[in-house]
Amino acid sequence: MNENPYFPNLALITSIRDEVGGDRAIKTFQTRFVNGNNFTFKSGQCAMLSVFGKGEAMISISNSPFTKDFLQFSILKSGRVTSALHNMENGSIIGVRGPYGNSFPMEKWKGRNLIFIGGGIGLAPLWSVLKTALVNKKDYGDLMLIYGARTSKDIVFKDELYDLRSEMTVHLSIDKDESGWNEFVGFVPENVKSKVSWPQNSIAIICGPPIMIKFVISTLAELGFEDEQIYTTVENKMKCGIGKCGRCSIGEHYVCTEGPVYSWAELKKLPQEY
Amino acid sequence: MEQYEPRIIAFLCKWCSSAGSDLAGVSRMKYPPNIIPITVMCSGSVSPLYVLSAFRNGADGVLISGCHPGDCHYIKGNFYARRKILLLTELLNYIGMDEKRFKMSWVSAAEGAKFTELAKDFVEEIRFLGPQNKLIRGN
Amino acid sequence: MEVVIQRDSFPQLLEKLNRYNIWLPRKNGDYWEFKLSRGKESLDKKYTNTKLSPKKFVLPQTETLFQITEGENGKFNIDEKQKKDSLDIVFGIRPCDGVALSHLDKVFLNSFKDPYYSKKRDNTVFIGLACETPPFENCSCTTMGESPFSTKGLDILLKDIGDRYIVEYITDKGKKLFSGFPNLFGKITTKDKESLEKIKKESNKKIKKRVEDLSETTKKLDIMFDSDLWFHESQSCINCGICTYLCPSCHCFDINDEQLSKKPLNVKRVRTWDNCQFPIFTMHSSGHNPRPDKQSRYRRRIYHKFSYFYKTEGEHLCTGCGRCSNYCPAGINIFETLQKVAEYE
Amino acid sequence: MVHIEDIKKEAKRLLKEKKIKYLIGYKRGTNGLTALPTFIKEPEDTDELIWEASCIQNLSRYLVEEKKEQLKNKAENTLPVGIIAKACDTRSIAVLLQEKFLERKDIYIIGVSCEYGGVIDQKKIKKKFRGKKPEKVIFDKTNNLLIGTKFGNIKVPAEEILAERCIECKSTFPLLCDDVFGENVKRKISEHFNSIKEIEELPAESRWEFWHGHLEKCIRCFACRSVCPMCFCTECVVDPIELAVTNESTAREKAEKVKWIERSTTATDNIIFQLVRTLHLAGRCIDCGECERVCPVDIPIRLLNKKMEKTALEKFGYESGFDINMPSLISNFKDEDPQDFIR
Repeated sequence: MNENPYFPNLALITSIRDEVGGDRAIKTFQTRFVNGNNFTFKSGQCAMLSVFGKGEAMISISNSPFTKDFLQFSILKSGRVTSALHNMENGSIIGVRGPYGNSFPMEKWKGRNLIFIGGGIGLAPLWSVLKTALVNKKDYGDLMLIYGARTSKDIVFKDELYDLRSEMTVHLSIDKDESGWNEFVGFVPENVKSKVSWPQNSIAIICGPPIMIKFVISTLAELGFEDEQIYTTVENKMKCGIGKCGRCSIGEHYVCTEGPVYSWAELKKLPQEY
Repeated sequence: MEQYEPRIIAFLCKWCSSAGSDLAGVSRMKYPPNIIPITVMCSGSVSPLYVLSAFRNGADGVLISGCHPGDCHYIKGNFYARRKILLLTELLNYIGMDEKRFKMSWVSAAEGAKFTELAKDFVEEIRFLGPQNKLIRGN
Repeated sequence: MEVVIQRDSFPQLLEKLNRYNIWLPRKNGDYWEFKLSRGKESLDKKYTNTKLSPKKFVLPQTETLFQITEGENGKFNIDEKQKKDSLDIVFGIRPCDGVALSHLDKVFLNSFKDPYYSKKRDNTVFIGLACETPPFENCSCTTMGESPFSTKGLDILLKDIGDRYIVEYITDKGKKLFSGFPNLFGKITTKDKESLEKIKKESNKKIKKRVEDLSETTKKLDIMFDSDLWFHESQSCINCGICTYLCPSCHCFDINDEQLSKKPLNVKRVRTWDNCQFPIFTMHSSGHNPRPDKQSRYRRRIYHKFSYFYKTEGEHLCTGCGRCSNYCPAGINIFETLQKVAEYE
Repeated sequence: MVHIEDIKKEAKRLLKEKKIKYLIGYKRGTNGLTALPTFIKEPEDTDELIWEASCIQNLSRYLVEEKKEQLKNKAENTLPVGIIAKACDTRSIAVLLQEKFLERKDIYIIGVSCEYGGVIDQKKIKKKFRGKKPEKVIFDKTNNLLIGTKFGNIKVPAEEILAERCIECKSTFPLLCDDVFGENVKRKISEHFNSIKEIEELPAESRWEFWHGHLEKCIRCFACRSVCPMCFCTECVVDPIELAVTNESTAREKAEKVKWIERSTTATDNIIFQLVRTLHLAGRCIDCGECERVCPVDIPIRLLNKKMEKTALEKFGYESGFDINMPSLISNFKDEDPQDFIR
């Protein structure tokens, strides 16, 4: 790997899967470096993807570190770079640098129940930690996923979610009722309230839009979760990824280096600028 | 030595000037290939920013052409253009850009000959001036 | 180590160094800036300080990181442009700006060493010029715990004692630069030392301390994030970038791709200065903005300089040069804000 | 003569009777002679108001900020905002009203006539009074200024320290006022458009050198844009990303935003930025000179706008800032508009 931290390593897109269509389309990409092996990373870390001519975007890695032959990114079409990524084909070349940021403290969680709570594209960062937990299933207590999307069409990883039910509890929700939907209807925090009843010895890991995170945290607090039992990932705009350019800062932290994973106990102490 | 070939961006209104240039084409009146036409809906829709952007991207000259006064498909678009373009002309001249590099004309759908003549003159004028090197991007 | 050079010998020194790029402060209209030397010159006695800080020597406003070109069948070639190998010598850095260089070092040379910054830093010799009088009314290095004779961040410091300069070598790089021409330099005498002491004392006296106790400010910042002081202090702010672009310590930047041609793709990845006072600085792609108003942006600037940086690096990210306050279109004075924070109850 | 005590009294009354939400005015600066903007809510704070030749800023920019905040928060404006405005400042308010960006009922204008004077140019003062700190500037009726310093009064011809725009001022008396202080007097120091004559007479190549040399220095701090009351767009062509993004903006809108210029501060892109700004201000700029005053690298931006002002007047008989019912320069035309430049 190049010593220059700004240097994008060339990577080949090896697979593209459509998750969600429409205006807010989501696709899942797998990439492999052109020269040499993938970098090693931990669950929760991010990578800076470049589309040459368009720029860079920080995306969380959504596969488990145990799958070593590719890096996986699930990307919501949102701006200049992500739109360009959505226009790419199998075999296209992009730039990847990283991995950046801290990771989920999975060692610390051993012996605890894990509750994953996600909304929309927020399932992507959770997916990596969830898959890792499944590999070492015996290290943890009960596993549960609570995931919500706007409509049934906006649910990502549909097939995999179906398969997942054989290994752990999965609760899905959509915002408004649809015919043929026989799971929870309503917002994620409400679903959390109705499904979670065992704060003791549990860890809740949240990822989703900022407003959802906020409400889920207060719901969990009501249910009796301690601040140290709640983890979330924070997203801010990033450019350098290495704690210099200044824009992802929250207080004295740079999300790209000290974040993106925070326990609510830690995040609470920082200014709420995210 | 190879002859210098100027590049001229021409913003032509769809209803008159663009049709005029087409007429020149089908009538076998040859106008120089140095003119790169861009059809716009109306000369009034040409933002001064388009002109600056054309220069920035390497145009040696820029032409804006619309319908004759009174003939505008949108009634008065070309009158608005007239004001805007005069302001732009004065400003470009004021900062020392060669005013000859920027032109406006009225060409109707029937004036293929006028368009051809105009294009030829403009190309020769720019050929004489040489490449535009003042507003080139990256400089 | 200290030696002495006669003021009259200064042009000769420049001549001996002429194979390098020599930058001297020169007046451009109403303000001073660093310009390439035209040969035999002296340091202008009237020189105050440059309006734009010398950070451009190590962090230029616009800098190409590398160029990406598309080769055959979709392959890309990335050319890391690092052409700078020649030595730049900058004369007339005021000690406050030297201190700022030491701040930038902390940002760019720590973990994830920045190769562009580091190369420029290595290939530039910064020669300071101590202030016998504060150049501006808002000068206040002493507030920040520095002095008009500070040597931080510099390679050499010149101290003007009238008809001669006392030359203090700070780094080996500085020492090496002048080592080739010993006959231009003399030994420092007791008299020189005495006049220096006198000037130093005078100079320190002339600089007003603008904040009584800065440690109090830093302490108070911990408890006043939600204070309405930020609203009042920033009410006249107009969201321009003067304070940060002129600041010698501010270093936030942006990275963008600039297309030179589409097919085959030819792109420059460019780093440019950016600015925490612009609303778009922190705006997410969704339109959500963590710092949506000028009050939170102004607060960010003060906190970054006097609380956050202090927590992580043990120093204030401010040198007291006063540029932000001298040139603020709305007349916002950073020292007044700091004093108000210190007095906050 | 304008007496500050009268202004204070009126301001106090307005605040006491809750006629205005708050007052934007000037207070004593801490950094030399320049006055600072102040925002007064409480009647008793009106004592800090000042009125003198150092009240340089065009405070109507803050009306624009207030309006933008309101639009963002979708708040109803209940009380008008009071503002102390010089003649030129009222002309900028007039343009904002003409363009329907502001509503007349939302502002309360306390106009102050500059009478025989105007405001000082800080740079000129600095040069003229090197070492001596001017403390007070008084105008007499003979185009001379009396400058009070520690060393006594000094008499200086107006053009030596007045801001350039004041020397060329069309009228020193404010318009559209709810209250007005000072007299309506005629005074003339210099011909209109005198300042751009010198440049206009240069040969084209020298004009290019002049402007290229200046605009090359631009550091894109956007202070000119930020200080300008007419630059109220939520989105500017030079911004690298769209500012007007909301939750509803589609990815396509965001991705396809045209990059007219790059963020690199190349001379070409600096020039295009300033040209676009100048054109956008044609027929709108009322020559308050703020852009030039704030420019940290001393680009004579005012002279660009002045050229457009001159063109508008000479070619279209249009003058901005005097009539709020007139259609604006480029949203209008006349049959007899010049067209001899068109082939």
